[in-house]
Amino acid sequence: MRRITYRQALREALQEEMERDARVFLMGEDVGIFGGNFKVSQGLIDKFGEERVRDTTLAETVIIGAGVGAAITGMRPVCEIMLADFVGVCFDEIYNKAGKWRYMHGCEVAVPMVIRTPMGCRGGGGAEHSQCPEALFLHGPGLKIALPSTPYDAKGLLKAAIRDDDPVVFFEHKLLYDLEGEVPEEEYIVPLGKAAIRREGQDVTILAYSFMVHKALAAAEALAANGIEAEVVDLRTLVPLDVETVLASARKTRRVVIIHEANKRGGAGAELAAIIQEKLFGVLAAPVIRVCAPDVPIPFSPALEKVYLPDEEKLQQAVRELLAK
Amino acid sequence: MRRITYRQALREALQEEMERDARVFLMGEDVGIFGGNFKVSQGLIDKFGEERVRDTTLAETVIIGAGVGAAITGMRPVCEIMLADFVGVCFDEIYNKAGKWRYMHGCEVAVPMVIRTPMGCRGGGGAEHSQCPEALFLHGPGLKIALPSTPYDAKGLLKAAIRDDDPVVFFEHKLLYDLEGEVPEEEYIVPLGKAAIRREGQDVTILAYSFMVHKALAAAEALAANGIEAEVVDLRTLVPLDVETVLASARKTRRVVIIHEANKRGGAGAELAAIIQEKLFGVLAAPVIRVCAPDVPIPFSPALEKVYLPDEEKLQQAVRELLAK
Amino acid sequence: MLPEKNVLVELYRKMLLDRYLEEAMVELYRQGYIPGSLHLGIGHEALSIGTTVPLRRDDYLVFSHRGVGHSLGKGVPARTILAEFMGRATGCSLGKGGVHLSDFSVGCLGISGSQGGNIVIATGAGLSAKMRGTDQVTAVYFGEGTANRGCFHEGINQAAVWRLPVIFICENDLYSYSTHQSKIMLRENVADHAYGYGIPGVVVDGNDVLAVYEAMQEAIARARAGEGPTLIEGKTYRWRGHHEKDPALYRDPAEVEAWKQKCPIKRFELFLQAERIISPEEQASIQDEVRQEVQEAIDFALNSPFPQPEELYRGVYANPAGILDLI
Amino acid sequence: MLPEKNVLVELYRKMLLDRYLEEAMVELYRQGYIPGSLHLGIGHEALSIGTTVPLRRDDYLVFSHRGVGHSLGKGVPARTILAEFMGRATGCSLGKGGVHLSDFSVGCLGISGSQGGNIVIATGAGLSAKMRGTDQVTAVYFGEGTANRGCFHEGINQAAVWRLPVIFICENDLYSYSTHQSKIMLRENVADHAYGYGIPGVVVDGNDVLAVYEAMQEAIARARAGEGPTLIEGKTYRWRGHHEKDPALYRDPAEVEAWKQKCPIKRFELFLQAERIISPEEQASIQDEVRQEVQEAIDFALNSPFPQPEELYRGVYANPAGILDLI
Ligand SMILES: Cc1ncc(C[n+]2csc(CCOP(=O)(O)OP(=O)(O)O)c2C)c(N)n1
Ligand SMILES: Cc1ncc(C[n+]2csc(CCOP(=O)(O)OP(=O)(O)O)c2C)c(N)n1
Ligand SMILES: [Mg+2]
Ligand SMILES: [Mg+2]
Repeated sequence: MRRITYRQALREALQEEMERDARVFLMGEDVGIFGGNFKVSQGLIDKFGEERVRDTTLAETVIIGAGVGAAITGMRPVCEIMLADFVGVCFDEIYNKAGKWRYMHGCEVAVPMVIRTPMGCRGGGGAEHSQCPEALFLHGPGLKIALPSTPYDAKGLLKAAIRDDDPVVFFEHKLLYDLEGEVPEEEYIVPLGKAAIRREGQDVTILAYSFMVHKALAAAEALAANGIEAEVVDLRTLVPLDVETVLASARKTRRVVIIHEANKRGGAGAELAAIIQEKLFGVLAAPVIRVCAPDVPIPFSPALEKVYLPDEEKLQQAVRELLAK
Repeated sequence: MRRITYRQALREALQEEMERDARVFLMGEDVGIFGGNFKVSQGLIDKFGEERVRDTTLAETVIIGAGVGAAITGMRPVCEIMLADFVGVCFDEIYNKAGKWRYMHGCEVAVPMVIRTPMGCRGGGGAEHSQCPEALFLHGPGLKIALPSTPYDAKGLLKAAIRDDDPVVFFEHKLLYDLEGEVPEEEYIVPLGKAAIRREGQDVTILAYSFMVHKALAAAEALAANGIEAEVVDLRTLVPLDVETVLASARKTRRVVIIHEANKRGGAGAELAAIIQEKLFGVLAAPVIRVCAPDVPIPFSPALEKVYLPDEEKLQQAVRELLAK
Repeated sequence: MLPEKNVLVELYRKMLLDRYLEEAMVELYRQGYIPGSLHLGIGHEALSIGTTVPLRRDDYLVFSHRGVGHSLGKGVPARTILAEFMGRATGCSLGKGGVHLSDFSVGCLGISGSQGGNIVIATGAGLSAKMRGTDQVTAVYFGEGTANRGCFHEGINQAAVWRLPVIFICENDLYSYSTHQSKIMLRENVADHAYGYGIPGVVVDGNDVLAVYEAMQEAIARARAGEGPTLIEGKTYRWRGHHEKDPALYRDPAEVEAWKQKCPIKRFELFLQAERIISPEEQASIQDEVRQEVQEAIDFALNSPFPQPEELYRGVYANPAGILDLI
Repeated sequence: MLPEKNVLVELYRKMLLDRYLEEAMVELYRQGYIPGSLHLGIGHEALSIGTTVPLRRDDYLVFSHRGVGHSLGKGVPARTILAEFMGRATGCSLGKGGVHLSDFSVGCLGISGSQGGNIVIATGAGLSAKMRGTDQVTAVYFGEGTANRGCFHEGINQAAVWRLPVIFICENDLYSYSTHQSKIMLRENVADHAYGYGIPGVVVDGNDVLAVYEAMQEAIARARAGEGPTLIEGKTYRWRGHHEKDPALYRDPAEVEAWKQKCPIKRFELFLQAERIISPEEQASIQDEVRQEVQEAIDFALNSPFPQPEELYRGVYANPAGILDLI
């Protein structure tokens, strides 16, 4: 099968959906001629023109607020927030407007919009340019959350998100844009709410999403060399959450380790651990463990960022300790 | 001992700290002559003047942003956000500025500010005027979170928060303002990070904070009538979290139920459950259970709000089911 | 130019309807039928009606917390408005919204609980109309207090740059909650900000429904012609407290009285009489009709059921596939 | 009125220092010594230096992502700036901030990662100075792109109403990232917004350090006298890409070239020579000194250690009591 990058896969998803549905359009800072900060929308303005690939002002409140306004009046906006850290400046618009407008207003109108935003550390971004804020939206009723880890999923999930009638916060990871992977020429969709088992194993389940899926796979390989077979589940979306797949894997291995790049306290791992311990009490052979960043702002210096980030070594270590229990 | 309301207790805390320290001042919408939406600061402008009790513009970004600016230059602002729902419009200022400014800028400057805000349902507030958003800040490094449940704590925690050199998000519950309770005349402080055991029991631990402490106590009384002795732990602050007290109680009862008014998914209960199951694996006799609101926007109609809210019946029910396991 | 008689009558009728309905709500609130906080627009009628009557049914409206008049002006039935405020299943937002009135069949898109959130949403509705190639106009409302929020700046500027068919309407009633305008801005007019955005800024007497109507018509014409947004500021006053539990002691009773003397409805009545546009009999029969409409709305709302418990869980997502397991 | 010679020399010296240091950073970035994205202010020197030199040591500065010049102008040593950008423990923010330069000993309060977040913080610093009864002034910087954000509106309006000693400085370099000013505003000047706030708005040639200096002095005088804020807009241009990985293909090379011809440093040099304020020898020796200072900064930074791993956990809270168990 042909191989393309995560970035190209995203671009194809945008292009195909824009071709398919005239209501789909892009807006955000520098998404036009410039093609977006990470060049995902590069070239689309040539195909679709300035009307459908819109450079906005530097004003995230209006990027998202106008997205909601357009979505409830018949369009299907795909809004780009240049970095996921900036969700804070349009938080009310995402959390309270996009997420709740439908319910508050008679459950009649749909809010079909996608908020694309790149997250994560990539060396020297510091506390306000490296965050993974997905957990904040987990708490928000009405929102869906997608976090693709491969080019295949990037395309399939983005297409599903654009076609979905609900607001989807779509997190892309900066370190994945250049990742190559198999992506078929034919049209396909990856449905929201279906996890993928990236590697089978019976000794321990590792739950991951986005970039950390790759750390999990690396750790699993290394563990396998020591005879430990880890099952790696890529959640793909946090809302809807594929509880069934998660529990099935956990039931099989009886040991679960969650890895995410975001800091631990109040992170998505907390919700996952809370669900699993509740549903599988008495089944698990060990507590559910979280391997995450510590609860500190992300340091700028790469010397500290390395210490900060969860990675395959920390994950392996945690798995080993868990199995030793 | 004399009895005063939660509101009066808060007001006394403000007044005493303003008398004690000229750097302490209030700002927010209508906090001056009007005394604040819930009348907490009523009368303080007469004592301290317009300079120290400042009516701001209707602009939460500047209320918090200016709070940070004042805090890092020698003042100790107490900022009021009229309703906790509006933290969304100044989220970046709280989460990224107040919480991280110190760390990002050389760990030298302190950010001694308090963000007071009323939360919770009180009948007909609807999706954007009733929320309990504490979990969002749990994920934020650098922030502290206080949620007093009694007049005594309201005063003692607010004084501690004002004296603390870190930013504290201070959640008051709307339904508690009129609650009366014992508050000594003498000066005291309730330190941040010390939970209170409100009722002792050996059959089950109920973790609660803010208004839900009272629901927990009511449920505990009703359960006691059926021979079930619940221990009710009032967390008082979520950051710092008194893990020691929580674990000690859980170790004793071996069963834990968490109650909070906020919706379940990604709520503070998830973090609590995740910690407890990890630390007490093999000790617990049952999974940690959460009794929370469902993951839906808060409905306006009181007929639905009642169904929405966790309460003593739902809590009792959950405890009974847990003990039956 | 004076509008046609039927328009004048409609303006009058709707102002009355707004006033009577809101007066009835004062009572219903006192009696406990309306939960939560109730923010009334009594005194604002010339603005809420004068700006909505000239709109088409397919135009969009994004009003704010005093939205009874705007809803009526745009054609939402009094009874579904009232039922909504009373938390009934028959409410225009199914009782789930309360102050979040909506009626998509007449372009009422809803309200933002955080003041000013509606401004950027309106920019999006305007963008949508423009992109779909319709000539629909969007009108959005906010107080002079709310004009201090950042979304005012972001929403208007983006609409200006994209020349969107959005009309930004500031209902300046001198107070935001307890706070007098003099404490929140140095200039006299919110409309003075239009200068910085390079769009027209218009100040009108917000108690003169004809002046309001005219300013709105001009703004609509500009918007439909693709000439972009207008910022209209109407100077008015709210008669009641910020909400129905606020005795508004921060205002001088003389100030309130003086503004009541400038009642927009009384003023319009005098005009209609002086110009002999409607006869005393016509006026009386309009009043009767409107009173009856309000009474019917009250009966309807009082007799409406509350939502069923299951309604709580319904409608969070348009596509709930895979979601329910988490509730 | 022409400033004293020592001031002129300081302006010149610091503009040069800024330029040389940033030029050195181009190289260091290319060599991989500076991680992350690097946003340089080459071309902006007249603004960054012309507005900071007239400030007192105890005045506050809240600059933005192109803050090298501002830091130098306010007195942060070149070496701690460079060490910070290189993530070293000796950096002015201990290597934890990177672009978040700070030096509280000279009033540099830090930067906001979300553009414009600094504007409301500056309002607070101004409030603090006023409440403490000092006559400290706060200067805050943002680009014309950032002026589109809501905090611009909220911060300036509140400062205006409270008459705070804050100077809002827009460094208009025509582009926000790839986006030309014509796509984000209808008017020619960001300073035109001052009208709506009822404060002075001043447009200066941002490549003329003396004009900048003079405008700043007036604004400082107003601020210290308790007359409130000023909005200053300097028109300038950045020579390099938005950051060092941006080839800035969205700009016409002729446009870039034309602006390079207007180099603020060259222009000031010509002035100083024409007016015989400094001799060619003085100039050469200043250049040498500055070059040496930059070289020393480079040596210092390159020889500085990276932070120890434990530093990661240190300093999140000023009062960490009870916290550590969660890390
Ligand atoms: C972001 C936000 N902050 C505060 C509030 C609470 N609040 C509701 S209305 C209001 C005053 C609004 O004043 P103005 O905009 O002048 O409108 P008016 O009530 O006078 O019609 C306030 C403070 C809110 N709803 N949203
Ligand atoms: C809230 C927010 N949105 C987007 C960004 C990303 N960003 C950083 S600088 C910049 C452009 C700023 O342009 P301008 O304000 O004109 O300043 P200049 O870079 O030209 O000096 C953008 C979009 C950001 N840091 N913060
Ligand atoms: Mg008002
Ligand atoms: Mg610029």
